[in-house]
Amino acid sequence: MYEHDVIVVGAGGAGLRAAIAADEEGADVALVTKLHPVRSHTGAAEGGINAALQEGDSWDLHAYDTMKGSDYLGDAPAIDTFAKDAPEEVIQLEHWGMPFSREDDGRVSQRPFGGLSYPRTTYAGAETGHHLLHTMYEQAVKRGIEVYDEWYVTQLAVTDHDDPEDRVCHGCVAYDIKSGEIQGFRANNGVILATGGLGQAFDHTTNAVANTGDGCAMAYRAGVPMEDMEMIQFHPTTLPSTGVLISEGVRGEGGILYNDDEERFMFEHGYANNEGELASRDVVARAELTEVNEGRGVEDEYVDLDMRHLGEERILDRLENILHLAEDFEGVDGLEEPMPVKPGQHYAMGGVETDENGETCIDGLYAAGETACVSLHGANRLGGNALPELLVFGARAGHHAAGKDMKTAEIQTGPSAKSEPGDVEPPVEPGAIDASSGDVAADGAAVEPKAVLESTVEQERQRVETLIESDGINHAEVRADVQETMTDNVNVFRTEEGLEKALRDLRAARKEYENVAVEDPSRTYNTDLIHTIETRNILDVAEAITLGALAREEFRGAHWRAEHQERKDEEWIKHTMLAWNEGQPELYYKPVILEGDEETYEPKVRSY
Amino acid sequence: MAQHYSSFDRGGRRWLFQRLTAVFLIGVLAFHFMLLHFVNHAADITFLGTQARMSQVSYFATMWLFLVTATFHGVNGVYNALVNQGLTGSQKNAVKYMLGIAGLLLVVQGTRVSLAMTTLV
Amino acid sequence: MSQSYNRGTVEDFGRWREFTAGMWAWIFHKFTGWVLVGYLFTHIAVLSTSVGVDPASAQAGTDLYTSTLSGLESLLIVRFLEVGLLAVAVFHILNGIRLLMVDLGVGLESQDKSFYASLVLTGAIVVASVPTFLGGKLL
Amino acid sequence: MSTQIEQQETETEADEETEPEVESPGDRRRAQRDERQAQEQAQREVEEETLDDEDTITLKVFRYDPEVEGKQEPRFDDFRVPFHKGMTILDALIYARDHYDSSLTFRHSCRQAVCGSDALFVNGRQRLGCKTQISELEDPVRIEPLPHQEVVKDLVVDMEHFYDQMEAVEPYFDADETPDDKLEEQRQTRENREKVKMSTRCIWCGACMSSCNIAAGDNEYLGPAAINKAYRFAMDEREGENRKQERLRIIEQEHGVWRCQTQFSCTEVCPKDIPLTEHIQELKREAVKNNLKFW
Ligand SMILES: Cc1cc2nc3c(=O)[nH]c(=O)nc-3n(C[C@H](O)[C@H](O)[C@H](O)COP(=O)(O)OP(=O)(O)OC[C@H]3O[C@@H](n4cnc5c(N)ncnc54)[C@H](O)[C@@H]3O)c2cc1C
Ligand code: HEM
Ligand code: SF4
Ligand code: F3S
Ligand code: FES
Repeated sequence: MYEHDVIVVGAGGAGLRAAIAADEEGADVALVTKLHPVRSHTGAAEGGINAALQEGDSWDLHAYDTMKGSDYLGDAPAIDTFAKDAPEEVIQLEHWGMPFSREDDGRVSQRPFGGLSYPRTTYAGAETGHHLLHTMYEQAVKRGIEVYDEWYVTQLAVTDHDDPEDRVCHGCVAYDIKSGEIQGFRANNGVILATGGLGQAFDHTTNAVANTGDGCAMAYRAGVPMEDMEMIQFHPTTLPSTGVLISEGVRGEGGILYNDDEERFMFEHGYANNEGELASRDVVARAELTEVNEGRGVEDEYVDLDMRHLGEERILDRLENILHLAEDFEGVDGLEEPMPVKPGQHYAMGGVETDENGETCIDGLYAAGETACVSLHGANRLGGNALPELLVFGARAGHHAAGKDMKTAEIQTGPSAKSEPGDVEPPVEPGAIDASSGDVAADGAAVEPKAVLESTVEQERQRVETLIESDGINHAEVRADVQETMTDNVNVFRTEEGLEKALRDLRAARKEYENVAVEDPSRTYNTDLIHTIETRNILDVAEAITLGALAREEFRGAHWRAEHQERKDEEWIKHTMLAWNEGQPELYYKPVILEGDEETYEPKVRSY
Repeated sequence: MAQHYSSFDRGGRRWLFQRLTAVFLIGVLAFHFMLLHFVNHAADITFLGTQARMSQVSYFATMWLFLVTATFHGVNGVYNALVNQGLTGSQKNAVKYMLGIAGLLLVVQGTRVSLAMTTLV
Repeated sequence: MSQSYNRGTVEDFGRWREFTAGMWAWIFHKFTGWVLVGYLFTHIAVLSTSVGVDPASAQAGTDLYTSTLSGLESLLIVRFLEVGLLAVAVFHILNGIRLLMVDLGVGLESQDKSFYASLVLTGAIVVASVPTFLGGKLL
Repeated sequence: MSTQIEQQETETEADEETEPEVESPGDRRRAQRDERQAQEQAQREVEEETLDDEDTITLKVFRYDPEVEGKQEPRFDDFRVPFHKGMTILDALIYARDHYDSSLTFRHSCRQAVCGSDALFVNGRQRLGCKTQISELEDPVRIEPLPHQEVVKDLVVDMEHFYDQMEAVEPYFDADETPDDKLEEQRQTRENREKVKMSTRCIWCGACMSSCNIAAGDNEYLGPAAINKAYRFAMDEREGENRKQERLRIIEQEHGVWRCQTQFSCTEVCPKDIPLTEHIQELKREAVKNNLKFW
């Protein structure tokens, strides 16, 4: 067993920031991560980091934009904290040596970004995330922070109390991928989940193969509610075969979308008569899919993004990296032919419910980054707001876990904060197939830290043993089934029928999963085993997304429902919350907080 | 980590000398080849001819410098090559001294030879 | 510290295919360098015959130095070896110049082309000087 | 086709014949699975027959597992994978793993050349699996783990040594002094950012290190990636002169820049097009200049 004050699970931007913060407070902190830190998906972010740095700009403008972008599903205390802390965090990064793009006077450059009322996006070329990730990893090295890399965290060690809010998290259990060793990690002060996105619930995503929603699923099963899981952002221009992102810059520069009939459908089919290709992400994504659904897609799958008319010179000058992406990942020469694009899953606005200090309702359990939902992004994330979120809330969680005195959070967490019972009627039973099958993290009578940890380790040893020893089907089939139904039914377009179908398919997949086994008998670098465990997490997360989507009967932000075409402010300015409830998921609602300390936000029509 | 790089041997100077000697050698070696194979055919070399050339101060000096730089360049080159092959510890030291002595002997013998060729002294 | 895992023939096989211009240049430069040092030592050894030559025999052209040199030059094999030496020296010089440029950071993008150029030029110079080397009287 | 899967299938079938009576849930599952596998096998055969050579690609993949019998001796397995336009080496490996042999092991994550997990030795050269189009390669495509590193299993190599070398150059920004005001940035000229720009692109894939003959022969050689990392900081004007001196001290150790013999293979294989040799050479000159001061 390993023991540290603070254990940070995941070493992307959020995890690294949290670890550095905890280290600054003098805590003994360790990062446990299934990928070496620099392999985390934060490295893929291209666009930039928002923060109000300049004279004419201010944190409240940033907060206002964020709230408007969230379509009034963000919580004011989270948004205000975020906008206030972001500038210092970004300058902190600069002090750590991040190679930001610069102005002539040597100051950090800022550029305009979608949905922002001021050009406040700092960036480092078109590889902002890469630099952010590496800069922070370097600082972690400088501080000598311990990293357990290629250790896969399989389960949280949480005490067994009936009410999740009475539970305490004492650590986690991890599997050393290289040697197959299973070990308990005892955290004296707290565990911070920073496991990133859940894009692998869909078969077409800009997310990495490692983004399997492990943190969400583990916290969910340990009793922390999932918040606003239905809020998934889809990006309209991703390459069909890999999901690699083609930045909005192409359309910004004048790139045109065509369907198979070579029609400029954004105009010709009236999706956005004013803005055309430059309409907001969700509008374009829906337009593309409509074209494909109506049989006008190229190869029945995608549409074409053409930039040839911009001329070689302009393309080389401003969009050179796009040429490389299209060439390397799709085998297409953007100077010679149009690039195929289709919408892809991009970002999860929802996740593990936390407050402004990153705390969940379970004592000693924190979450930060894309895994978490402080409710900053609400129903729609603005481009450039995720990276500062990693910094702001990563740092806060790290400080808090390490024992720093912080202002008491205004956001209430936990099922007891529920104000309204939920009403969703899934066509099939959701949740665990067999609630007593050890799915619940808190089981056995253990409350004493050591005992909790030991019993969880034992449980995980058993699980791994069973998976390796038994015969069964390969998880890849189950995963493919889940991804397929999610993309077919819980994508950009959501109909009641489709969502119900998805739930039935997910149920079937869960049953299938009962039969999975790991074919590779080796304890050495057994990725088959890791992926099999991940698939289980994908299932839980996918189901939560679908349940939330079925419950929310309105059209808000990224969430579109065929039967409910308008935003319903009277009824739906509330978060959908899902509690695992020992394997029998329970839906409830939590009100959105629109009154901040200094400002109250009035819902307005979201138009750009 | 950093500790196993705490060697005092900083190759910087030897590296630079290797380049500087190379620059010098380009000229001299080419000149040498031209003079003794093309201008004077190698088969026609006689002691007297050699003596005549070697008795000009500038030619003598050039040839002697040629000897010294070539020896340094060659011996240092061999040493680097061996070290790059992963020679370490006492073996490395042994090679270092052996090459050093060989180089020294070569220069000494070369100097004796050149003195024998000249009428300058 | 980790030792390379020995993949036997698999490894060797792959390695050769992977050799690039820069690596060949390195190998050749090494080889020619070694030949040149070797020659330097032999050369001084041969020239040592000049020590203790007495003026009289020198006048007559019968001294050890002159006769050794012309004796060596009369062997065809030595003539061929000399051509080889020339090739080696020319390549070492040309590639040496290339390396010096690289050290100065000049023209790094065309390092492979300059390597091929060194090879071609070496070939040309050697071919051009064959008559001079093999010609001349063999006695 | 990988011979290994077929073997395993026949083995499990044999198992069942010996105990046909008792129908436990496990048996039922196994039966279902076998049925499904049989179907799939049949389907795969049909698929493969209809695939003519133009549409498939053969992968020859290095296999090794210290624990599993039959894999302890390194060997090559063949996989025939349907080809489609835009397919990368990584796509093909994933296909082979998900359809033929789930024990096929390789690192990968981002699929877009930023995480640096999948540097492989493909047809005799270091390449990133996700960034290499199959259409550019000769068939069959031969895939091996990176040379010069210990193989953990199949295509996975031990990266520890590489990480050690990276960390040996103190790879972190450490300015002599930073502004006191938490909201005031350090200034950096555009030229200076341009200067370090390429060097900051490294994704720690290890391809360069694996391709370098010198690094292969000398385990202590810092290697191109680490030296490039040192360059990134030594050339960053924000750090200040003191720190730069310390950085030069590190890279001009015996196993530092002097080891580089300008073989250029690092520069050639770097998937991020970092001019590694150029950076190493510049540091050599920088170090010499620095030493000259003390003469
Ligand atoms: C292509 C792309 C472009 C983007 N562009 C922008 C942009 O321009 N601006 C912006 O603000 N945002 C952008 N985003 C969003 C933003 O990059 C992400 O939301 C953010 O990087 C997530 O960071 P993270 O630290 O939460 O997770 P990640 O960086 O994904 O890190 C997750 C970490 O958790 C570890 N982990 C996961 N599961 C386990 C487990 N079970 N056990 C142990 N460790 C585990 C992983 O190893 C990894 O280290 C973009 C996203 C994508 C995909
Ligand atoms: C005529 C011009 C010459 C030039 C321009 C030249 C250039 C160079 C250079 C630049 C190197 C360094 C290679 C490196 O460290 O990366 C080198 C190495 C070497 N040179 Fe020369 N050189 C010349 C003549 C000679 C001569 C006359 C000799 C023989 C005495 C010689 C013997 C060597 C040897 C042995 C090496 C080391 C090779 C190795 O790395 O194994 N060189 N040369
Ligand atoms: S320098 Fe290039 S090849 Fe080397 S590790 Fe970095 S990205 Fe990979
Ligand atoms: S391959 Fe090696 S020798 Fe130098 S130029 Fe690159 S580090
Ligand atoms: S999968 Fe990330 S670099 Fe190839």
